[in-house]
Amino acid sequence: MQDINIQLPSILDQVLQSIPYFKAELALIIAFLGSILATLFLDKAWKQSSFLITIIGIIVSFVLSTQQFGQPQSGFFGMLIVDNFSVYARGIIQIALLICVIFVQQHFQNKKFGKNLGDVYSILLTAGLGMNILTMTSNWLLAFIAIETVSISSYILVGYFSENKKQSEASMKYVLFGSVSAAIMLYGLSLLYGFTGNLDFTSFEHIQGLIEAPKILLSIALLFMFVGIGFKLSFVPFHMWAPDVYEGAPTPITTFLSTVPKIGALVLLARLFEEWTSSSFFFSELVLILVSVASIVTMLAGNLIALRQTNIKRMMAYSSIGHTGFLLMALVGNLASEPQVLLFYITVYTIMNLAVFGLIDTLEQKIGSAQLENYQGLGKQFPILFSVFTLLGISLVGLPPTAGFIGKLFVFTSIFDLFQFNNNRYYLILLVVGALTSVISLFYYFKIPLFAFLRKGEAVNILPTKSTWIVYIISIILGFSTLVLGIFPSILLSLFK
Amino acid sequence: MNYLLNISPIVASMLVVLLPFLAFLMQALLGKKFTSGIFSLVAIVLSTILSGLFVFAEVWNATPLQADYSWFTIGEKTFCFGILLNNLTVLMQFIVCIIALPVHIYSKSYMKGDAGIHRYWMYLSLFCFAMLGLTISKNLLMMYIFWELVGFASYLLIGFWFTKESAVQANKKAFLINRIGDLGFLIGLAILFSTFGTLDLVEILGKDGLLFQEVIDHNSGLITGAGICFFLGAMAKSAQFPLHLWLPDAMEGPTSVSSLIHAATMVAAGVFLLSSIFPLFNCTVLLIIAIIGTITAITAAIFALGQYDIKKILAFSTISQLGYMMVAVSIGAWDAGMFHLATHAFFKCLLFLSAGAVIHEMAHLKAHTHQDFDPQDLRNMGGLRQYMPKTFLLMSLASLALAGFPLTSGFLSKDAIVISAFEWALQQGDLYLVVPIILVLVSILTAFYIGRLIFKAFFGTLRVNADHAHLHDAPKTMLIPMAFLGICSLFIIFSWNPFSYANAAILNVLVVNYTFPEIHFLHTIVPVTLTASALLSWWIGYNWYVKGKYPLNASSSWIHLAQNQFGMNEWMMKTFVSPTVKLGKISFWFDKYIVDGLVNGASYLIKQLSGLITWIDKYIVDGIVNAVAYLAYELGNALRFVQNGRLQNYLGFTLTMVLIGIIYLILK
Amino acid sequence: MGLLSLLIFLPLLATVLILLLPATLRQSYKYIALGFTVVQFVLSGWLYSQFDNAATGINQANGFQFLEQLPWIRLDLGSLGQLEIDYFVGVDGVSLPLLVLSAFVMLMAIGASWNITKSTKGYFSLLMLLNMAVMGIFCALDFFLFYIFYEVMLLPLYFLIGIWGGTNREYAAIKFFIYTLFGSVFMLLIIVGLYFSVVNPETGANTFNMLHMMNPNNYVDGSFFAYLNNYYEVLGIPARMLGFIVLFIAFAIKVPIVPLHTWLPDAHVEAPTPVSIILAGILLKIGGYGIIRVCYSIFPDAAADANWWLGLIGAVSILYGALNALAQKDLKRLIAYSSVSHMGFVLLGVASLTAEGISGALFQMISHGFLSAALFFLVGVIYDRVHDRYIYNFRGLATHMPAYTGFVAVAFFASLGLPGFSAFIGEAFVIIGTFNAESVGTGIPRWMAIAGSVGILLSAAYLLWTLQRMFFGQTRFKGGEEWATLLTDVNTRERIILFPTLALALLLGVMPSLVFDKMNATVLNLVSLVSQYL
Amino acid sequence: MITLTHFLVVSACIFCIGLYTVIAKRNAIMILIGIELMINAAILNFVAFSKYDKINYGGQVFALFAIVLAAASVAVGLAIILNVYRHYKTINPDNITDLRD
Repeated sequence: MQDINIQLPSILDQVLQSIPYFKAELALIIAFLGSILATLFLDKAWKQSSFLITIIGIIVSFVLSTQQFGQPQSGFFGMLIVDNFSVYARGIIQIALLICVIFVQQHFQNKKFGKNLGDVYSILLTAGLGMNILTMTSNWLLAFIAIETVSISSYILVGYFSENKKQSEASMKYVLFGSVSAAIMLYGLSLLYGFTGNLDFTSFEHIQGLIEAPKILLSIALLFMFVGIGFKLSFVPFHMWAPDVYEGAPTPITTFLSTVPKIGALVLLARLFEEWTSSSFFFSELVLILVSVASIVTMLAGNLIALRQTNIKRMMAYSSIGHTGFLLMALVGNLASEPQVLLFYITVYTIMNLAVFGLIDTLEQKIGSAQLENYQGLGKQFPILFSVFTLLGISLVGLPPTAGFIGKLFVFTSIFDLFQFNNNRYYLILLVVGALTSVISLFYYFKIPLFAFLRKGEAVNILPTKSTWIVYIISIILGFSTLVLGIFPSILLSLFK
Repeated sequence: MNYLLNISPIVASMLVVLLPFLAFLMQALLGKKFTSGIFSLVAIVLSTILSGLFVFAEVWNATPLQADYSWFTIGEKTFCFGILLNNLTVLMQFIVCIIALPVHIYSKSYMKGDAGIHRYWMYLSLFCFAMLGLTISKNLLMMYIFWELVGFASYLLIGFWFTKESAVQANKKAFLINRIGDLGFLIGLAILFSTFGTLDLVEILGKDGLLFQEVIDHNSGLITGAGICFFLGAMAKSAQFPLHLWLPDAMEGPTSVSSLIHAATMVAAGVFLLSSIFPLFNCTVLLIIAIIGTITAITAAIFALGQYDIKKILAFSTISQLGYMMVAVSIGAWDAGMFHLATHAFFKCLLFLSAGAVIHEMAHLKAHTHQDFDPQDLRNMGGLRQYMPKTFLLMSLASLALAGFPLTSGFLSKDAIVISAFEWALQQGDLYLVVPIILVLVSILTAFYIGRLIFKAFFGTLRVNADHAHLHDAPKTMLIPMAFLGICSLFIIFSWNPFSYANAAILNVLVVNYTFPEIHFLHTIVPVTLTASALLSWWIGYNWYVKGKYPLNASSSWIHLAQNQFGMNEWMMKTFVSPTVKLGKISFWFDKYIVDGLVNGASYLIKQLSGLITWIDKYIVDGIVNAVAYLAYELGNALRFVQNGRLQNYLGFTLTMVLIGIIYLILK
Repeated sequence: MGLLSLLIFLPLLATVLILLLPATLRQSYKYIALGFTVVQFVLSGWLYSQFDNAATGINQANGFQFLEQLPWIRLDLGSLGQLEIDYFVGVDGVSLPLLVLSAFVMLMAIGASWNITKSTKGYFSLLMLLNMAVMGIFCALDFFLFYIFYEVMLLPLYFLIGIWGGTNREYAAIKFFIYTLFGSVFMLLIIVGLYFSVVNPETGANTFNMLHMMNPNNYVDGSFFAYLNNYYEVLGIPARMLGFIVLFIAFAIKVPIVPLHTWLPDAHVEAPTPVSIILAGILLKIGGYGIIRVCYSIFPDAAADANWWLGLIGAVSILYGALNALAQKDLKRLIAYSSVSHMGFVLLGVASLTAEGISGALFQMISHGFLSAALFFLVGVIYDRVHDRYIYNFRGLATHMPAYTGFVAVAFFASLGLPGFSAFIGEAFVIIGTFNAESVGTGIPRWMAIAGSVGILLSAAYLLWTLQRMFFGQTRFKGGEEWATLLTDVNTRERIILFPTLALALLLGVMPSLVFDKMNATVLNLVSLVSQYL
Repeated sequence: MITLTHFLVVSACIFCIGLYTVIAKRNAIMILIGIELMINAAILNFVAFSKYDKINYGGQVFALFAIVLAAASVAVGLAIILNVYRHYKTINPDNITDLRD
């Protein structure tokens, strides 16, 4: 007790000093509280108050986090790392979150149901908070808390509306799968803690402990730990929940799920991966192999299964699984390059997914379905929408002149650099599979223009809904931005310098 | 005016070539509206005049001329439009002109009233352009171009009546077989180009040409190959066995066309080609040419015996005579070959034109009497002498020339070949004697079959019912050209001495050094033998075909004799004629079903092969492609199987994977 | 803005214009397209006339003309080095004739699409987009730029086949797309590899500049595609050979070669006539162009090693395509297979590595460009009238449609290599060059030349047979009287399109120097570039 | 003497039981209980290891947080299962398969 008493003031000092590094997250927390309060009191007077507070909170948080640019710091006893990588990542997360919030608001504002939309905003804010923290930490404890924050928020988001059977089923699958994964990860973390006696995975003791740990148990621990991260990133074989949940969840929530949580988890994995593979010990090789194999299998499985989907949301779920594989490849490539390649790909991926789901949402509002065959012949009715949709498809496949192509090119470039450097056959397989799955993915992405333009269908009645146009406009802008970024990638890349 | 008359031979020869082309263009542009053919006629008249006065007269027996105009450069090699005027080429060009002119005039009335007459003139002019161009090409590439164009024009003309199935089949066959030859030519070009780096005739074969430089091994496989390839080209064009098959079929075209293209000029192009590039051939190639030529000569002559179609007899006769020319080339006496080419052109053209006149009349008869018979079948003719005396006269004259009867041009040229062949064979060795002996035999057969034609067609009585009023001589526009050709079939055109080819102008100018010595006694014995045997065969033929039909009509004092003759005929028939005719039939059968069958079989085989390959393409090559796509699709489907919606299966699957990972890591 | 940029981006302007015009002006779309294409054609003609024949091209920047070089993307990718992508265009003797050809074929295609009524806005804008991509491909000298145009080309084609195509269009469109994409994604990997291996000698940065890639001195020692100290192997194949093979396959799919050709008949059969024209007239040439510009120029050492196989593939394609054509009953499919056969000559000629062979191959590309376009157009003529192309459903067309038959006959004879027409020059010089190869020692045996010449024979066989079956004989149609009234002879518009095309075939056949003069210096340079590794 | 090994063995057993429950039981609530067991196994590990981490007590802190988070997620889980029950009238995951391929 004596020790603690002596340490206490310095600890408190440290905590107080660290708070400024936490400004952005504090903004989110305040917005979270504000929006709850607004839901309770203000919304009756003015319906959009909680929405407004949420928006302001996110924007403020974005501004605050960008201010941290160029000042690498760490606070809370090294638990919080504020570096440029995390600033970028949080920037992307917050913009994506902002768009998700707008999507949610637009999607639900016309629906009549007994639940309060304000709660959804606040939960989205907590998810954002969790994500932010996830990008800033190298401490298992904080990482776990962040992951759980995001997870629990996501469970609620999926299950909150429960408009129909599918939504409730999706949420149940999500929560149970998620919790099991979290539990397994926790067990794995406990073993890691046991081996190292330290929770910071970048620390010397931690790595030292891993080097000395018994190999078999270490393998188990690492695999268990991967279960949790795998769940969040939904790579094979931890992807099973994704299609069901994506399909079942309301479209704006799917938009959220397919973008924001992945960014955070990916940043965490990137930190871990970079730290651990830089040495040449058993566990580092193991991590490299695990990530490479996961990447290869994920790309193959995701793209192959997507071939036979008829529901566009489900198809996009598999597509995002496939892209996760590619993100993992980008992560491996991150070893060779500055994080800008990874960030570029993440950004492009986020833009593409936001835009695609935005368009799906728009169409769902208009024709009341997300089945591919219902898009039949719609190309004439919505020429611009489907042109942009096709453009996004091109970008998702990775064809020029879109940003998707540049992203793929950079990833290939960095992997090739690695291959040239140490001639590891995993890199070669990654390259070949990455190229091959691009070809495969063309098949299903082009089902959209196929149905919309190539097939004839009767004109459909447009459902009388108003104000989907904001989502629509955002999606169109995002869609065109893939083209612009494809021709002038420097715009984005120079940001990530 | 004076200036105009002083055009140089080079320019004149170019004009000779270009005039028909101009006519072709005019006719093509004017199309259907213009049927008189006046452009073609004027063009060929001018060409003939130019060729005769400004080219032939200037260059013949004078210094050769040549001109080059740069055409295109490929890589570092430049190809030129070259014009080569030497004795050989101007002779050939002049022959083509002088034959084409009467045929044009003849066609004017022969083709009158045909619905496609405008095409006829167009094609004819195209042919003349190509043929005339072929004769004076200095560059082998250019020669090849004209060579194929000639074949193309021939294709068009054979299929002139394109609604007739047999005509269309025939022209396809003609073009394809000619294509085989063209490929030979093309590969020959490729060999020459890769050996010498140029295709210029003078540069390769001229006096200090590349061929005679020491680095070139004249007996190397490559040069032999080139020789064989060029000969292959000549074989197809000049209808040498076994590529002769297209020529009899080609008789589907208008008769005037047959006379010009398939008797006088185009088919002779092969001989002309071989003569132009003669130095290229080494002994091996020459021997092959000799063998093929001999086989062609004899087989075609035998085939001719079995024919009833008047045009087919002439076609086989042409093939046989071309075999003669080939033999002449192969023994080194290509001047004799060219000589025969020249004489043959006239009399064979005349034969065809006469046959055309006959067919024309028979067809008229058919139309008037509404009978159904083949106007070209000998068995339907007979006694035409009474109705068409002038035609008969001219055709007999041509036949005599073909048979090599003294005082005709054929006598001179045929003797030249046969005697040279004997001389060559005697020098080479005994076995080689087979060649001249066969040539003599062919000569006898030739006399026989042409006699048969004349006897059957013009003697006796008409074998179809006829209103005689409808049969008469051809109109003047047809007769005049025929008469002109008839005059040209006489010795005087070629030599003042009717009995010795030694004085023939063509041979005296185209100086060729024979490799074999002259043997004097042959120069008397061979002509005498040939003439005698021809007479004999006519006598037999006359008895058999003309007299043999009237055995009961003669007075009693003649009966014995007649019977004797008949008995003799019988004997002759049994021991000679019948087997020969039978052989002719058999060999024609062989030709039709086996040799031609091989061709058809090959085409059948190729069709089957293409069918098979298409099947492979569809089911195997494309099948693999689709199978890959299907596989990807099914793989995706199989993976979907796990995604059955049951949460605990998901968990189980995931954990199993983790477990497998753990086990793998442990075992590793 | 240079001439080439103008040439490339004019169609884009047309696209934008067409997209912006309201649907009420839909009659004007085709005139806009036509107008822009005419301008483009005139422009390309100007380029042709201004071209300096002595320019050697291929691997020297000063051998190119109308060069434009603008820095486009300059990025510092940290450890990945300085990314240097230029907007770099120029033409040499290889690309100039193809550029003119493309402009010409585009003009034909616009003419052929005159009667399109189904959503003309989309149609003409896509056509113009395609036009841009094609022009870009032939001009690009930066590999990245090249690749972008190469891929951009696919999209409009997919939609053009997929929306305006025949009954089985979905299958054909996606098959075409997947095939090409399959080749090009792996091409991308090689491009990346080249990027790492090559540095710009001026800046020291890694570069996508194709001309730098052609200079062995610019390769980093020990890099993946380095000439020196290169120990990289994949599956036992040395890295440089691997790069060559992958690039070759990517382009060979476009050519196409046997057995990567199966997209072609399907695409052709389903595509509308104008797209068939473009496909046969331009796109197949991109394959041949790519092989020359990329495979042979960047990997001359591997090309020298592999050319026996290339020759073999060429010879096999010639025979295989011809035999397949012989068995076809659909006229369009027949012509599609004949394209396989004729493009086999291109490969054979290029593989021969002689000046004659390569010139012949290039000439064959040009000649096949407008001849096959004319053939497809001719098929389109009867298909437009009776919506049938089955050979046995027609008989004796010659009496019914004499002018049409005339055009067909000329086109057929031109493409079967009748002297006087362009195809003859191409094929003859491919054969001569290939034959010469053994003397020069480039490793192509003579029997390949002979096999190629057998292909010429077969091409005569299937074309003449078709002529006989469809056009000669007594008139008889499957559709009877109804067809007889529908099958009217070629109209003025069709004549206007056909006549110049066939006249051009004749012109080039008589005056091949129009093309040869432009390319000679370039071809010689290419030969010397590759033959130093023989 | 109870050593670390004993703790570990016990926790491993609990973990396995939890895992078995998660996979085998045909009742969503039982699955939640299984999850709880697995989390508790991990918590036991943390606390046991924490004995050797005298400076930070990281393990114990982690255990506390884990308990809180587990409670939170179980609460959410229960609410969701309740919701499912309202729609499906069953909570056997095997019967809830509207979303599938």
